Amino acid sequence: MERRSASATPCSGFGRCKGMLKRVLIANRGEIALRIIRACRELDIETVAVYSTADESALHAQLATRSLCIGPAKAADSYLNQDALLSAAKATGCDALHPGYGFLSENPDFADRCVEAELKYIGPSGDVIRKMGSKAAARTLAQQAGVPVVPGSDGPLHSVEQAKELAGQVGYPVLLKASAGGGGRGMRQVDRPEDLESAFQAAQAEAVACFGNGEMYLEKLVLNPRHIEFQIMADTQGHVVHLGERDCSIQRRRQKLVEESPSKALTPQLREEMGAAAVAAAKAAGYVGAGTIEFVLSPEGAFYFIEMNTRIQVEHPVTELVTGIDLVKEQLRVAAGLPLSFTQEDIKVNGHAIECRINAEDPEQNFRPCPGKTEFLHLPGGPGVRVDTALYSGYEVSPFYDSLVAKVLVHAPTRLEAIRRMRRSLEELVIEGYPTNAALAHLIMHDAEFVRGQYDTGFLDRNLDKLLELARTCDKLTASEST
Amino acid sequence: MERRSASATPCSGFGRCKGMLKRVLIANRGEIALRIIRACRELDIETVAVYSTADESALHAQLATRSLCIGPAKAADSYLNQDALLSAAKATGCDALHPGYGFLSENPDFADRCVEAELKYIGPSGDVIRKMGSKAAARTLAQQAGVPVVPGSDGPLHSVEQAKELAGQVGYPVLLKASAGGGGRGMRQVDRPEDLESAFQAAQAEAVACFGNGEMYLEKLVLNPRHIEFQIMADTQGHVVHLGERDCSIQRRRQKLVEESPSKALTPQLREEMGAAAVAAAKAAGYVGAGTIEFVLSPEGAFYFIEMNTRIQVEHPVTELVTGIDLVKEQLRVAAGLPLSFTQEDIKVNGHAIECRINAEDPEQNFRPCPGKTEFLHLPGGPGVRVDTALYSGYEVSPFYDSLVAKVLVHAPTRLEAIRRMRRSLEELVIEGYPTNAALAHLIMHDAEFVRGQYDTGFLDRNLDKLLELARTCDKLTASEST
Amino acid sequence: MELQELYDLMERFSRSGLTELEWKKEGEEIVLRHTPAPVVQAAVAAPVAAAVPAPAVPAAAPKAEEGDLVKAPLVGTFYAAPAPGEEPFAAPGKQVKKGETLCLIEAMKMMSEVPAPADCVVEEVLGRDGEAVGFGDPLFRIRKV
Amino acid sequence: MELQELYDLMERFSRSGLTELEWKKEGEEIVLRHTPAPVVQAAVAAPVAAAVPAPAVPAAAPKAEEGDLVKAPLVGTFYAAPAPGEEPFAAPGKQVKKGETLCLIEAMKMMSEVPAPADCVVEEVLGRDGEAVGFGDPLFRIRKV
Repeated sequence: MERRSASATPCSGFGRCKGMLKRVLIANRGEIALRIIRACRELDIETVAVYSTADESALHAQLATRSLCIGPAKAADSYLNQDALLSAAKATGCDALHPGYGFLSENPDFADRCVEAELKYIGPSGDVIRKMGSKAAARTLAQQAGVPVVPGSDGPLHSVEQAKELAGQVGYPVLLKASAGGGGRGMRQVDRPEDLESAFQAAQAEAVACFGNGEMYLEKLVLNPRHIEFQIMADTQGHVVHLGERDCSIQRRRQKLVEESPSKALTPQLREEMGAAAVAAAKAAGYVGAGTIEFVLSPEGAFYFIEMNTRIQVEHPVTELVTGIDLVKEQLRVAAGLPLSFTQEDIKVNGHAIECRINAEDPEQNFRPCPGKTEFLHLPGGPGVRVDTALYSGYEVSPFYDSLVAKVLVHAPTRLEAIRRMRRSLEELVIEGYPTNAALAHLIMHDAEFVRGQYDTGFLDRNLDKLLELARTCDKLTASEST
Repeated sequence: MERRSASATPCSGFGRCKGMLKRVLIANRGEIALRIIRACRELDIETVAVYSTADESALHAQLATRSLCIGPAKAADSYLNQDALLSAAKATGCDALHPGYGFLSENPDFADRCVEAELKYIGPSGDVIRKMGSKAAARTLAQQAGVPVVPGSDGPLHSVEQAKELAGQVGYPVLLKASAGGGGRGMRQVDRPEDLESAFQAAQAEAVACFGNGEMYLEKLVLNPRHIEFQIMADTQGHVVHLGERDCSIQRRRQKLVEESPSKALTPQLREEMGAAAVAAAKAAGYVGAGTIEFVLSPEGAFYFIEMNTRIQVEHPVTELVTGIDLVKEQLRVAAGLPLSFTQEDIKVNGHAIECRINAEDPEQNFRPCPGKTEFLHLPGGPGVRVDTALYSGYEVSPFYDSLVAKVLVHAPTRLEAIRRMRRSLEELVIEGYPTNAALAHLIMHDAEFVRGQYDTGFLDRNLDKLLELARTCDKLTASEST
Repeated sequence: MELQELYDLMERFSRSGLTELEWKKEGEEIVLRHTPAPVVQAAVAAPVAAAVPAPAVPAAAPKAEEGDLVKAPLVGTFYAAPAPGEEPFAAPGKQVKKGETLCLIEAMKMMSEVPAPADCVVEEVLGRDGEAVGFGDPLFRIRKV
Repeated sequence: MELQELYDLMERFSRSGLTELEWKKEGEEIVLRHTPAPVVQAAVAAPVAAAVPAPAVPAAAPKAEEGDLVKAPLVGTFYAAPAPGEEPFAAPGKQVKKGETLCLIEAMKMMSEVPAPADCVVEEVLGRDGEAVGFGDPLFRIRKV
């Protein structure tokens, strides 16, 4: 009983563990701020929440030990305002800062500034973030560590001509990518040589506009790939452990919608190979903290390193459910200088977990974000269900920030049981006041391809019209039944 | 990966498993009705909910495939109305009936009537319920199976004189118990010989009044005991498996308030002995389905069989959390004639789970039940938290039924982490509209005796005044802070 | 906002000739109306109520005026006719006398007759032959004569 | 918006001949209507608040009339005096001129002076020396002279 108690935190029932952080500023909002508050509370670490004037009644501002307004609604003036965040941390006597995801979580300069201000930054060093933030540098690093990368340019492209030559070598279709890109911006697929030049120029212009950096590279496009990512945890003592994979192939325009672990596409042997590659990449980067190594996996089982995310991911609870490890608590331990509370051998994947992201958006209107007041809220419960959300009945979803309002997660002994559990959980979920994508997620859980586990990153684009049509039909049936 | 998938239900992603039940009438209400609906949904079994006129807007009536009003608010006219329940089941074409807990769940005649009406009764046969419902018969059966019982009368007492003689033999203090008793009624503690006669008469009179049965027996009172119960699952193929223990010693007037698993009081050897005894008792009874063997455990480690509960327990999720087994799904499998989906060797207890029962009651007014409208509801979430409740924002807690409104459960790798997780969960819980015992549960989670795990069934009686005084102090502090 | 401030606001509102005013700020909410309903709906905390979760609402059979409905006295199976293939007891338009049988409800293999509560004309049959009815479900709409 | 501003708005609205006015800004919402005509209650998005979960509500510092408060222009540490042990810039009762320093806020190791917005008398010091203040937190209550 009481597994891992020997290696775990040497805590009594009262007070904080020895050597643990004392007070953490949470430089974020929404469900991830809440997630961090929960981990801190369970470790008896005090929390300072920050909020914009638009978030005065937000849950994270209410559940923290203390909370402080840091500026007006616009993110640039509040959650992205480095001076305000650092001032708030110092004025309240914090000894550490957690960036969450999004906002400043992958900004190397901010990480450096935290350290200069004598705040422990809960994440890797600015140098590591900087290195992994450049796709070209990350690619080189992976190659040097012996991790396969997608065939393509081994550094930034000097010219369109170089791009043409390289594309000829690796074979079309190819992908043009901005080094600083993300979320699909600064990226173009090119199917034929004659389209390459215009695509290059368009992507580069976009990259300059969005990220102020026109550095481009090129790679072979893997057709019908899976998006597989490995969760990494590393401590300052040099231990690097992977916690298995997440299959994030259900995406709409590169926005993940459904994640699961384990992936149906991985054999035990492939899992071991990819896990070892992920650990090698993280070790080569000198990584510390929680991070994610992203791969594409071809239908033939060839995998290629794509990038590393140097922060906690939205979908981290999927891994928490199957491993039983609290990743945010581990982040806090590592930031305090403590070793990981587990070794690679301790990591056992138990059963199956699925996450559906619920966004305040209207699938019928091209997924337009739909902020509004949460007129009524009912969350699913019972066995094997976890919900991470900052919603409450009456809460106003702000138009200023992300449209993610809830993460519904299930855990069950087998994948099929997990799918059925997710179906009933989404049936129990009631959010009134604005449209959400919950019905779409529910239909995905009934899709034959998804149920068989045979899907790739093109699944949603291929099936979206069909699924939306189904949703409309269901709506009509429900409406006629209730009259 | 996908543990137990080989032995588990041979289901595809679509439709019901082969041989599974088709439509289940749920003869109950509240959170347990919801719990059963959830299990059925995940097995693609249709559900028929029944409700009284007071429960028209209750969640179970809304989440079932179909629901039917069976009578007026008074339980005797609705949830205890056997004719109405059986008629509803037949009229809607059900092939099985789940009694839940309370109401008719331990009524052997009702179980018999279900079978006569060609409904599979989800529980043991009427004969087994009848046998275990008589404390004297159950005791005899346990003795015959070699399971230790508390020293005392080996059958019903014939007279006060016999009681006196026996009490002299086993030694005072002794306990007088009505054979048909329950919930503390028809029970008296006797410390001295001169008190025996009047206590006997009072207890017997109470038993006649409450249960229409004055049969009494006597046993030695175990001082400062733990209340330890073992979860049993048995199938129609003769497999009997125990799923570890629950420590239910935190009680107020024999009403459980906090349950946990595993118990701090059990060594691995003692656990094995008690588990084997529980299995032996269940086998001797010819038991089928989910059941619970209750023991008292003396501070010296001697354990005695007390009784068997022939139904699912309120606190069953504690066991579900540490074993990963869905007990209600197993009940449905067993009722359909399928074998258990696990063997004794498959059962591994992982980490630690705690449940706090949240009741609509006022601890300051002697725990008077306080029905009322749920003006605002916010349930805890995030990692390792499970809530089983039929509440929703706006739901009116009825004065006609039980005051249990929510079960807050946590699961964590170690007991201390579970305690800390429960603390933060209770801090997140908001129920407005009526008083609850949530603050009391929160204080128990901070009590030094509880944190050390050194408590017995007298814990709450000894500490209640102190805890309530603490609660008042906390209230005052909060009030002064917010001004 | 303090009461005194509210009084001032009310007075000004009255004088202003406005017919409606809503003001929301930091959780406070004030609605003032002039003609149709001179109600001061200050600081409405409005419990969510109404909004009950949606899935599978217990098929609330058409509700009409209580006095016009004959409701099921028990749960069971509704039968409109004495035996399969026979004429129903009470088709729409039929005039029946108080105490005459309107339908049968089977419960526990027993048939219970549901009598007309008064002399009346059957306007609508709401129960469905051979299907389950819950306690209190409306079976017939009638018009007393 | 403060009451005085609302009164002005009401007056102007009455004079304007308009029949409806809705104004939403940063969580505040105002609806004014003239004729009893279409009682469009659409604008009412909102009994927010009230039902907000209780634990540790962000210490809403004493709120008073806007015009009388000097609020923090940035987040940081509040200092009432130029240096430890020295006289505070603005004790209660002190008369200050527009632009005179009322306090310092330290952010990023920089001291920012908070100036008086007008000639005024300091009525109350709301910030606590050496402690954190959030953006928009009230620092002083003043009375303009």
